[in-house]
Order: sequence, then C-alpha cells, then structure tokens
Amino acid sequence: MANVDRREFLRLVGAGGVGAGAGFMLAESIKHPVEYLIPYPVPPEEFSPGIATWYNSVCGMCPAGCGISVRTREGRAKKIEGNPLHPVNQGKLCALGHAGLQVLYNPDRLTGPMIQNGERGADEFVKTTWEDGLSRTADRLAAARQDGIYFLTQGVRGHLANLFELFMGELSSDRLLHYDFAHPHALYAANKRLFGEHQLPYYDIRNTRYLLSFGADYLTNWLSPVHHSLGFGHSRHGNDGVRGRFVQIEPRMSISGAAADEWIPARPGTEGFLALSVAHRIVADGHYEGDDAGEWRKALSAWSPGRAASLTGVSEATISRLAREFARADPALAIGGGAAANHTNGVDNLVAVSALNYLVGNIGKPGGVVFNPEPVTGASAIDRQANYRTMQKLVEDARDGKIDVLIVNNTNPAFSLPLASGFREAMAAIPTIVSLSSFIDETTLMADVLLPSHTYLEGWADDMPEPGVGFPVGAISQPVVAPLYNSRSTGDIVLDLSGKLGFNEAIPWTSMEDVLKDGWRRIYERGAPEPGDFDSFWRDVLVSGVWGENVRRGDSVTIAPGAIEGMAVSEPRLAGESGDYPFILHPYLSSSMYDGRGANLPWMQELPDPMTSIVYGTWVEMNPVTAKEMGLTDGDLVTVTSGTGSIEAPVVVFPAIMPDVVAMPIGQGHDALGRYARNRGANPIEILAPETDSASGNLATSATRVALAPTGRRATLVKTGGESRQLGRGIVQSTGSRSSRGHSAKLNSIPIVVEVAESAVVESA
Amino acid sequence: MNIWDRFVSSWREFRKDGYYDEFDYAWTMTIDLDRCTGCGACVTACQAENNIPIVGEEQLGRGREMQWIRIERYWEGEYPNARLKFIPMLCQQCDAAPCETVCPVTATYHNQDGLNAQVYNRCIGTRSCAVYCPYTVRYFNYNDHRWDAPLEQQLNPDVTVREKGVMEKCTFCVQRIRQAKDQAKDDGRRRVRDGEVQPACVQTCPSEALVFGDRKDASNRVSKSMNDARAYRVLGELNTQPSVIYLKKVDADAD
Amino acid sequence: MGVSIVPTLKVLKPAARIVLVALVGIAVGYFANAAFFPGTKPEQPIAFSHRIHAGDNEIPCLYCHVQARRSISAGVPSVNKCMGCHAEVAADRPQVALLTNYWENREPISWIKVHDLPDFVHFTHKRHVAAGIECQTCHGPVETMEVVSREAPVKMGLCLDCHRKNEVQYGTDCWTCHK
Amino acid sequence: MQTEEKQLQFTDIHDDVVRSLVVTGRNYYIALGCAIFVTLACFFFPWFYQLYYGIGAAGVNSPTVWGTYLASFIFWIGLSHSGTLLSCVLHITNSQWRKAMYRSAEAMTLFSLMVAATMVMVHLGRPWFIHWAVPYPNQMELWPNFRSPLLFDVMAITTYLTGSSIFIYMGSIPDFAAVRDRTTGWRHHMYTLLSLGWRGTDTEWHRLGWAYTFLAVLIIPLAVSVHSIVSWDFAMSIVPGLHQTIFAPYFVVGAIYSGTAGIVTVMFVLRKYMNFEQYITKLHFDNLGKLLLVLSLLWSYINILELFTGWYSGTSTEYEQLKYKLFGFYAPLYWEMILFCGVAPLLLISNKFRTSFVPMLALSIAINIGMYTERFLIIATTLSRQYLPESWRVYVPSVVELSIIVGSVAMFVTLFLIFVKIFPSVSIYEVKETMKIPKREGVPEWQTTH
Repeated sequence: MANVDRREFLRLVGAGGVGAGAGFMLAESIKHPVEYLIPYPVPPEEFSPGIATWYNSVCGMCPAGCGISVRTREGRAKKIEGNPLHPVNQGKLCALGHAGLQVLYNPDRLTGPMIQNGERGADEFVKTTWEDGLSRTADRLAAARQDGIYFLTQGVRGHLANLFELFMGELSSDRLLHYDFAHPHALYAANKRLFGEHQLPYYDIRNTRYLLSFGADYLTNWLSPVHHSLGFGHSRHGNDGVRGRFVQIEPRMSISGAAADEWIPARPGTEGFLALSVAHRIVADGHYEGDDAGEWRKALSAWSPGRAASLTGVSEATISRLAREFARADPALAIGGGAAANHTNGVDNLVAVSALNYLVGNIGKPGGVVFNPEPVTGASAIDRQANYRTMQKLVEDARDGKIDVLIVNNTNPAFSLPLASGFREAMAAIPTIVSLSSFIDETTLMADVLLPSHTYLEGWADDMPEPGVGFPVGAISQPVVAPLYNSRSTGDIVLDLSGKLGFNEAIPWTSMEDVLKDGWRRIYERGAPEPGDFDSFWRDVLVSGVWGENVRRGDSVTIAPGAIEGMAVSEPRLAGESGDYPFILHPYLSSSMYDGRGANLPWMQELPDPMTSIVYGTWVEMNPVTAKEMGLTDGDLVTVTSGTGSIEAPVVVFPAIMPDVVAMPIGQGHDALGRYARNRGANPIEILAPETDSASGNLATSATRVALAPTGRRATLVKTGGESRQLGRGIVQSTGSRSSRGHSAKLNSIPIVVEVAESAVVESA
Repeated sequence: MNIWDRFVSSWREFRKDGYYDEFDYAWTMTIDLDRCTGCGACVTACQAENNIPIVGEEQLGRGREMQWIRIERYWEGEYPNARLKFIPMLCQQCDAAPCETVCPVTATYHNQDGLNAQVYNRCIGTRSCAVYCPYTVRYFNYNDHRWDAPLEQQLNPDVTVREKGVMEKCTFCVQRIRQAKDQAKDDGRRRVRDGEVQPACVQTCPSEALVFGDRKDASNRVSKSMNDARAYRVLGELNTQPSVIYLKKVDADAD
Repeated sequence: MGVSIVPTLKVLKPAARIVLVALVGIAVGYFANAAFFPGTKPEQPIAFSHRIHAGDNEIPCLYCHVQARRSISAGVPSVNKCMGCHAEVAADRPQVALLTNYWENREPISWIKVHDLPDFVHFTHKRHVAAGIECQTCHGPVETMEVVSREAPVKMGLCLDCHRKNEVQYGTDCWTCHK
Repeated sequence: MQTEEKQLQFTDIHDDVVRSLVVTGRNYYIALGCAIFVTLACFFFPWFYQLYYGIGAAGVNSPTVWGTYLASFIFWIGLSHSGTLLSCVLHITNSQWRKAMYRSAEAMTLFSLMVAATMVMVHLGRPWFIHWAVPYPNQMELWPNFRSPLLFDVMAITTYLTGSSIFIYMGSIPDFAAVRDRTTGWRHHMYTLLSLGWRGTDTEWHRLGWAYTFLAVLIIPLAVSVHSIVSWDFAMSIVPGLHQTIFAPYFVVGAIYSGTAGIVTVMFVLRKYMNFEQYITKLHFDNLGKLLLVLSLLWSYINILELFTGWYSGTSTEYEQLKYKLFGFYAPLYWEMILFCGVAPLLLISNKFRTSFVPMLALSIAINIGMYTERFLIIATTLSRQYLPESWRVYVPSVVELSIIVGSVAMFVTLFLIFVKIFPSVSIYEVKETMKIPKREGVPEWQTTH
C-alpha cells in the first residue's frame, strides 16, 4: 500500500465513504418499526387485552329484529354473530346482519352535528355544536303551528316508539309516521279483513309439511328471513324423516323459488285467482267439512280452476294437483307476499291466500298460522306505519305549506318513493328539515340541521320482534362499543329536544337508558316477579340479550263475519298500455341491500347476487326467448321506460322469468349515501307508476308496465360466476326422494365412513 | 434430520394409508345441498372473520375476487322448467391435496389435524398451488389492499393481514380451532368437545346446511351426517380425498 | 508471447483495492448504525427501571403484568396500578412525579414496544407461563436492566429450538405459531 | 458469392475473427444502444412497477393465475435447447459442418437460459424470497419441498446453466489465447485472464479434447432432462389439458425445434453483419433445414396425438378443453400456431428453399413465433377452462406483460451483442482443423463435403 498517489487516495476515500453510507442505510432499512404499548389510565372492569368480550344486542339492519352477539377486542367491535338464545334467529344471522360492522365503521358516517350552509341538496354542511343544533331545532319546533310538525322515522318498536309518541303528543302533533319501503301493509290489511287482527300472525314454516308460497320470498326479505331459513332447513330433514314440500308461485324465480321443490310462474297480481281456485277445488272435492262449508261453496263457485287458468297462466291440471296436495298434507301452510301483495289488488290476493289456511284448518296449529299475543309495549307503532297514501298526504301538506318542521330519522323516502310522488320537490317547500340519520342519504341531503344519531351498536334501544314467534319476546339493544364520533343515540336526541322545549313533567327522563329501565321495570312487574330484584332481572336481560314469556294466545281466532261473502279478488290494474309498454316491471328487494340501505356497505356491494353472481350494479332480467327475439344478450345496455320516467341498465338473460315480465333489483342507484353507494347502477323505484292498492294504500310496485329500448351500447357486467351449466360433471348431484334412505354412501370406490367403535358395530348389527 | 431423511419422509409418510389416524383430530365439514338456500350469509361471515379485503369493482371485473367460500350456481332445464342449484365452494382440505405437492417452499402443507395449511409469510407467490387445485378455491393477492379508515378497526386480531404476492385460502377458521384447543387445555380436557369449535360460515348458516366437527369420533354430528346415504364428494373421481363432504340435493319428484 | 498473467494482475491492482475499501466501508457503516442508533433499546417516556422493581425490590413479573397468566398478551400495568404503590412509595422522585402527572390528567402513557413480534405470529403468554417458562428465556435478564433492551433475538429459530428441546406437542407444526 | 471462391488461409481466419472483436463499426454501437435502451424501458421499468404494485400489474386472474411470464420462461428454456445440445451431438458424431456455427449456438443457449431465469423472477409474487427455493441448512430446519416439480426445475436449470457455460468457456480457451496474442491494451489483459495461460502444448490439447468430449456426453442427457422436467410443472398437475404423459417428449421436441430455428436466425445475422460468409454457408442452412423438417413433423405428430387423447377420453372436462382450444376464444392463435409450426415448415422439402438464406430466416422467425404461441396456449386455454364451470374466466395479457416480453427479447439481443465482441464467435482452431496442411488449390474440403 506504499505507492498510493493523491488521486488514488481520493478514489479510495470516496469508495470507503459511499460504502459506509450504503452500509448505514442497509442497517437502517432492516430496523424494526417503532410500536407503542398504551395502557388504560383506569381499565374498565370486564376489560383485559387479548381476550374477547361478547355483548348481546339487537340487529338494526332490517325490521326482523334478530338478536346478535357482538365480539369485541380491546374495546372495538370485531364480529357480529347471531345470539343463540334469541328465539327469532337462534344464533344465525344473514349477510346484511354481518355487515352491520360496516355501518359502525363506515368512512362516510357523520362525525357530528351540522347545519346546511348553502342551498339545499348542495351538500355544503358546516360543523356545529350539539347545543347549537339542538336549540335551532327546538326554536323551530316551538314556533311551529298545530300539526305543523311531521316526525318521519324508520320503523321502530319498543320504548323508542313510545317515546316518539309522547314527544309528538307534547308537540300536539299527530303527524308521527313510521316509514319503511318494504313494510307489509297488504298483509296487515288482509289479516284485519279476514281475521280482524291488527297484528301479524306467526307463520310456522318450521313444522309445516307443505308450504304454498304466493310470491313471498320468505328466505330473503319477507318478514323474518333468518327465522324462515331456520324453519326451511329444519323442515327439509329435521321433521322425523318426513321431508317438507315447498311450492313457490311467482313471476320471477326468487331465492325461495330456487330452494322450492316446485316453481310455478304466474302473472303478477293474479295469485289471488289462483288461491281462490285452489280453495274452490278443496271445497268442491269435499276436503273441507266446516259447518260453513256451504257458504264457502257459494262464495267460491265462480272461481273454477278453468277460469283461473286463463287468468293466471297456470294450467288447470296444476291447480287441481296443488289443491289435492295442499288439502292432503297435514299441516299445510299458505303464505303470500312479493308481487301478490304489492299490487293494486294486493289485499284481495292475500285474503284469498289466508283463506286457504283457514280451509285446511291450520289456524293456531303448529305448522300453521299461529296468532301472536299483544306485544308488551310499543304496539301503537303498528298503526303509525306510513303507506304510500299517507306519504302522498305528507307531500300535499308540504306543497300547501302546512308543514313547518320535518324531522327525519334514518329513513330515506327521497330514494324509496317513485319520482311521480313528487316527494323531492315537496321537501323543498318545507321550511325546516331536521335529520337524525347517521349518513347523508338522499333525504338527509335536503335537511337544514343534521343531528347524527348513533348506529345501533353504540346506543340504547329495545325491540319486540313483529311478527313474534307465537309468544312475547323482547330484547334490549345496548351499546357494544364507545361511540366513535360526536353522535348521540336517537332516544337521547329526542330527550334533549324535549328538555329544551320544557316537556319535563311528561318526559321526565334524562337518558334513553333511564327510559328503558323504567319501561322494563314495568315489564318486570307485569309478569309474576321472579325472586331477585329488578336490577338482577335487568342484568340478566342484558347478559342473555333476550327476554320472553311462555304466554300463548288463549282465544281461538276465527274469520271475521262477512269475510266469506266478501271473498273476491278484483282484477289487477296495470299502469300503461300493453301496446306501448309490452313488459311488466317486477322490482324485487335485493338480497344484500334490502331496500337500498345496504348500498353503502362494501361487503354487501361485493356479495355476489345469489341468482346471477353480479356485484356492484343494477341489471334487467329477461326471459331467454324474449331476449333472443329482441336480439339482446348479457350486458346489452337498455333503456327501461315507464309512463313516468326511464332508467338505463344492462340486460341479464334469466332462465326463470315469465316472457312478458322484466325484473330489476332494488337497492342501487343512489346519488348520495357515500362513496360506495353513489353513482352506481339505477333505481327502479324511480320509474314506478303511483298505482296503489285501494284497500291498504300500499304502493303497487309490480303494477307498472315498461318498454325496453336497446341503446346499442354495452355495459360491463361485473360478475364472479362464469359458465352456469354443469356440463354433466356431477358437481351438484341430486338424488330421488326415496333412494335417499339407507346408509354408508360409496362413490368412486372411496367409502365415506368413519371408523365406528366396536360397541357401535355390535348395536348396529 | 438430514436432507435425505426429510426428503424420504416428506415423500412417503403423507402418502401412507391412514397416516393421519394417529393424530387427534380430522376436521371435516359436511354441506347439505338440500338445505342450502344460496343466501350468501356464509360468504360475508367469512369475510368478516378472516380479514378478507374488499377488492373493489375494477379488480373484481378483472376476475380477482376474494371469497374463501363462494356460492356457485348451476342452472338446469329451460323456462318454465328451469331449476337453479346452489353449491357453496370452499377449500376442500384434501387429504391428498395436489396443491401441497407442488409448492416449492412448502408454504402449503398438511398438518396433523388433517388441515391443508397455508403459511402466508412463507409463500413466494409461484401461484402453482392455485393451478393444481381442481376446485379453484385458492385466492392470490394481486396487490396490496387497503381499508378506508376507520374500516380497518374491524380487522380480526387473531388473523393476519396478507400482503401482495401471497396466496391465501380457507383455513377452516384455524384461529377458532386454536382457541378451542387452548380452552380445552385450560379445562384439563384432552380433546375439544363436539360443536365447541365452528368456522364462521358454519356458525352463521341460517338454514343449518353446514356441519363441522371431528370425524375421528363416530358420535359427532359431522360423523353421522357424513355417513348419510346422500353423501358425496365434488370431483371425487380425482381422488383428492376432500374433508368437505356434500350431501346430495333431493329431487322430490324423482325416485 | 505474454502467457504470464502477472502484468494483468498489476493492472487490476488499483481496481481491486477500491473494491476492497468499499466493502470495508459497508461493514463499518452497518455496525456504526447498529452500535450508535440501536432500535432495540428505545428511550421510554418515563425512565422506568426494571432493575429497581424486579431486581432490587424483587417484585415478581406477574404482579404488574397480570394478563400474562390468562391472556395471549402480557399487557402493561394501567396507570392506576402504578399509582397503587407510588401514591406513597417514592412519590418525591422526579420520574414518579412524571407518573403522578399522567395520573392526574388521566392520560395514558405511550410506552415504546421493545419486544415486538410480526403480525403473522400467534404467541400466547398464557400457555408459556402455564408451562412454567421463565420470562427471561425470551425477554433476557430484565431484572438487571436499567433500561429494557431486546437481548435475546426473538426470532423463529429461538422458538423452534425451545419447542424441539421441550418436545412440545405439534410444536414444530407451522400453524401452531403462524396465523 | 465471390468471397467463398477466394482461397482461405489460416491467417485469414485469425484476421477475420480478431477483426470481428476489435474493429467495431458505428452500426454496432447504435444497435447495442438501442438494445440496452429497450431492455431498460420495456423490461426493467415495467418490472419495477410490477414489484411496487404487485402481480396485479399483469393480466392474470383467478383461475388463470399463470400468464405470459411463464410462457416466456418455457419459450426461453426451449430456445436454449439445441444450442449446446446440438453442438454436443454433432461434436460426438464428429460432423465437420458444426464447427463454424457451434459457438454462437452455445452462446444462444447460455443467454436464453439467463433470460429464462429472469422471467422466473418476474413471474414470482415475492421474488425477493426466491432463495427459499434453495436447500440451505438453517436453524429452523426449513427445507424446500422436495416433491415439487418446481424445485426439480430450479435444480435442473441451474445444472444446465453451469454445464453449458463451462462447455462454451472450455471450447473457447485456445481461441482466447489466440486472440490474446494478437491484441494489446485492456483486451490483452482480459484475454490473458480468460485464456488461463494456455500455451498450446500437446498435453494441453490432449486434456482439452478429452474433457470437451466428456462434457459433451454429459450434457446431452442433461439437456433432454431439463425440458422434460419443465414439462412436469404442468404434466404433474391434474388440470385437464395439462395432465398428459406425452408432455415430456412434447416439450423436448418443441424445445429443440424452436432452438434450431433460433440458430438459423442467429447464424443469418452473424453471417450478414459480422462478414462470416466464408464460414457460415449454404451447407449449414441446408443441414439445419433438414433437421427442422424432421422436427416439425415430429411436433405435428405429437399435436395430433394430444387432440386425439382429448377426444378419446370422452370426459366432459377434456372434451370441453379440446373444443375450447380449437374453436374457443383463443382459437385464432391456435390455428396461427398450426400454420407456422406445422404447415409452413413443409416447404423445407425443397432443396432450393433450404439453401436460400432470406426465406430460411423468415421461416425460422415464423417457427419461433408459432412456438411462443404454443407455450402461451398451453397455459391460457387450459387454466381458463378448469373443472368447475362457474370459475371459468378468460385471460388477456396486460400492457405490462407485453412490454416485458419485448424487453426480454431486447435483453437477449443485448447479451448477444456483448458476446460477439468478447468471444470469438467462430471457433478459430476448430475451423483450422478442417483445413489441410499444407494448403493446396481450391476451397477447404469441409466446404465440399456434401
């Protein structure tokens, strides 16, 4: 190393320096990132890091009222599961129920009270304080005229409903509306007419041997889907070896239709004729020996299967067969919903359907129609349900300037009412709109003051499932996590308002928790108070997440006088001429987004539609033959035009839909509700004609005729499925009903048997 | 153990008949197609339990869905006699799994519970397991997925989040199995009780089509249901010996 | 004919020298970083000394890290746990004053994690405590440390050695520790 | 041509070869520059993007999780065959005409193997962990999976790479020495090192000859095994269309086929642009043409066989597979492949075609395009039609993938361009061997042996 000249030396130094730098960076790059351990100053008593804590509560994703247990770790909700103790869902839960977590953690949630600062719908909200928001609202409420205040809430039950009643009572306004798009108005009306009941009965699918469903998608969204699924599963193989038979009658195959043993297409709105003709056969064949058989024969004489066949499109032979099977099976059950209920003659249809139950004498029997006892509280809500007619009234009042303040609570009529209803324009005429919603949906977008309420996982409430399960059931919805944001539970907001308005003597409570405690103390004292004071009772209810009494309906329900004579089904009305509008539009509730509330949940957006495997979007289902005639294939974009509007959606060729019917899922097509929902798909409700069922005031969603016009463009249908035919590969294998008995299956010489213990062998031998 | 021994053992042992009998558990799932309604509750339950990312519309369009359990649908017949049959498809946890033989780094292997394990942080992303799997139930992380805050607060701490370039698949909710075994140890039991551990999908199935358990014990629910006359294995002719057994759908109008 | 490679080697000498020096440089830089900026011995918000607590006063580990007995994570004592003693004991010391300050503001103390495992590892303190494994086997002689540092390299090799030595049932199955 | 009439002297060979190393025209630098640029822009840039984004940058999806990267891998491995392999066979059979072309052929083997290796890296989801596929002792006692055909691959390819690099290097030692003695400056130093002090004594020549032949014998089975093993990556799966016993021979034949075509291309280029007209002549093209003809017939036979098994199996899986290949989404590619690799080569029956240069060039390129398509189809058609119809999905390569394919070719060219300036691309001493001493009138006899 002696002969190192200056230049050489510099080179060496340079090399060494660069090397050292490289080495340093290398060491830096493989260093462990800094992480922190942050203990509670004072830990809550049931808390311990690394161990999950479960809280029981009530699901708020749909009106079924399932019980849930929420798994929390380190104070954060991690998973929602069904509460095994709850009689409605017995530990099970649907996809939408799981996605409740994404309501809680949704990036687009409102983080605090806001006020509209700009013209309505501009989405220019500015943050404010609760104090400010509440006092603004209170002032407007105080200034409002008699009956100038509308309270429009999602369907709530239990003590929250009572609280609303009290609140509106104090405001001396009768305008309390519970609005749910999917509320079964027709079913209520039908039960009222036929049985004189103002409550829904419990349909015992679990124990039935033969289910005749007229359009009711009981496995997806009819009343209590999870409970029905349980019943379905049990009836398949649970009923001591006898396998229940399920028949589905509807214009477009629903999930329940796919699960059924027999799927029968029938024109929308004509299900009632079918039911009557079945009844006709039952009576005519002498399967019914009630003392009022004569009346029935008279009333049904006009409804021969032949006539029904021509009206419904179901063959006479089929009708007679159905009648025979239905009459022979014991117990047999008939239910109605979907297109049958949501038509201009919906109530007639459902009355005819329920008549079948009466004729086979399954009223009040297991496997039949079991009537529920009065709910322990919040029954008033049932009569507060707003149907399309009531909403029309609201719109008119708004137009006539009769409304001073509109309070909206987590319901979204701006999305779920047809454009023809003019609801959006009407809102513009209302001076003050206050929204308690947790998200900026289409309706909230029009509000002036936003008082965001907790999600159902953060606040206090309770719920009495309706329809129940034959006996009184209640559950308390308790906060499972500390509130994420500066929101308050709906009850508390109402209490705060009433506090500001000085309703203290009528509404003495300071928090929703107190309201519940008071209410439940009454429930506690109502039944024979078990040993142990109220507090332990309260704790037990919270821990188990459910409360029930073994009280059944004593009185035997029978049909209302004059119901038999009045037994008739009016012709279904359809908006639009078949000439200009060749197709009947059949919108159905999406299995993942219900009435559109699931559209802002990424899991629901990515849950493939069970029937078509499509994600992220809306589509139009068409019969293959019709599609061929019109030269349409999957993905062709078409304009769906009704008398009142038009939307665009890609075609999906659907093997199980009537040739003159096109079906569209409800749920997409939002222009608000956050990043996951906005500007995606189309909303078929928009173009529905404002046809109602005169008997129930219910919107006849399946009574709109539409025309399809190809746009010539194609849309990308994002779907997870490829080729949906088996090509004889025996992937889904099926067997006959008889040959499915016996034991130790063998296939391709691989026996599927587990090593049975000696003793067991002896027994079996 | 030198390389040669390992070579020999890894080659022979797994292939010996009844190799897994000497171990405690043989986790098995049966799926009653006659009960399955295709509602998709299992899919979402699985996504919630196993930190399965939301891949987004664009990626889904390119056919990169992430659903460890998915519902497949098969149409039969034409209108008006069209029928639709659903089948939930998840990792079949094969006892003779093709994917295990091909992974060059043993990132996927068969463990003593009869589970087809996938070790994410050992995976180098050759994706050959996905090619060898006849059920196409292995899902690859084509890119890093992100959760819009605060959605990441939902992530299950018992399950890791997979990075880009890694293969993932159904684990029969091994974190729950682990939990149950841990519980059993605390209670001084040698074995986990029947029904004590249930994967998310089984736990939530509304029509109770899915049954999960240990087939080593003939008295378990799953053992009974897998001895049903309707039992069969999808693509059984391939002899991959799946631990997921399907019960045939019953066609009421056929013999 | 210049068959010999000696002249060639002469030509190459300076180049070789540079490469050599660069390599040495890399080594130096690497160790310099590791020596002067160690990630394994971070400065904590409160200069808590395990030597005083666990060493001199012989407080057992599980007295403060209660969770280790029943949970996967050992957990750090909550602030009021510390105050349980320090309300009286050594309340005058400056570091304890810091603590009381946290306590009065009901502020959590954000300790810096020293022993941290990757996200894909499932390690449960519970089982290891139950099996009577000394805390020191993985955490090093903490009771002698003024400032806690990661001494034993908590890497997969360490786990496996121990699992093999103690013949843990299925102790070498990947899914025993990998999640 | 004129030059071939001219009498060839020993010194000419030296001069020509050394000239090819020392004298460098502007065109060369332009070519090299372009090649390097394309390599960086079309290979490395997209690859780094892919490393950052994830494999999603490619068009692969589920179930078609393999894509063009693997296709290119097989293609390059295929190309690598018949370089060294051919050279070995001909060396053992001691055929004269080999001697002028074998070095460039072997170089081709070497470089296509290197490119193939990089394609593996590009294919992997986490290439930074590639070393886990190598059995090295470690505290965890973690080993690679010895049952995996992919692991056999790693072994086979590395062995083949080592073998053929030793082979080509050994063969060029005397030439290095020769060049060493005729160059100065850094080149002199470089060749001094490369030639390992070769003097040219009889013992040296004897040892070289022995070792060279020994290696040649060793490499032949190795080469054959390599592509058989590559084929097992597919054949050992149970995917309909891949799970076939014919695959090993199929791949080997295909490999030699495309390799030979590759040689033709390379030789054309060398001949034209390095002025080796006297050394690489009609004769070579003629012989290679015959070889190509035979191979193409073999290849067609195996293809027909494959279709037959598909049809004969009668199972839905295989049958759908077959239908999809012939008439499905990728059908145009399939027929293009048949045209290029099955039909066009039949032209080789005519002497005139075989001995005319440009048509041969065109054909050789066509064949390699066809062969690339074949590799692509093997992956695309089978994986997109797996067992469960619900999971069927079409796969279309992304821009990144296409660009990387182009880039990999550029990389190959780059390496080759560098090679021709370092290695004597025509073997000096072996060409000399073919010449009579003392020189007599007329052309060297090796040019007249046909």
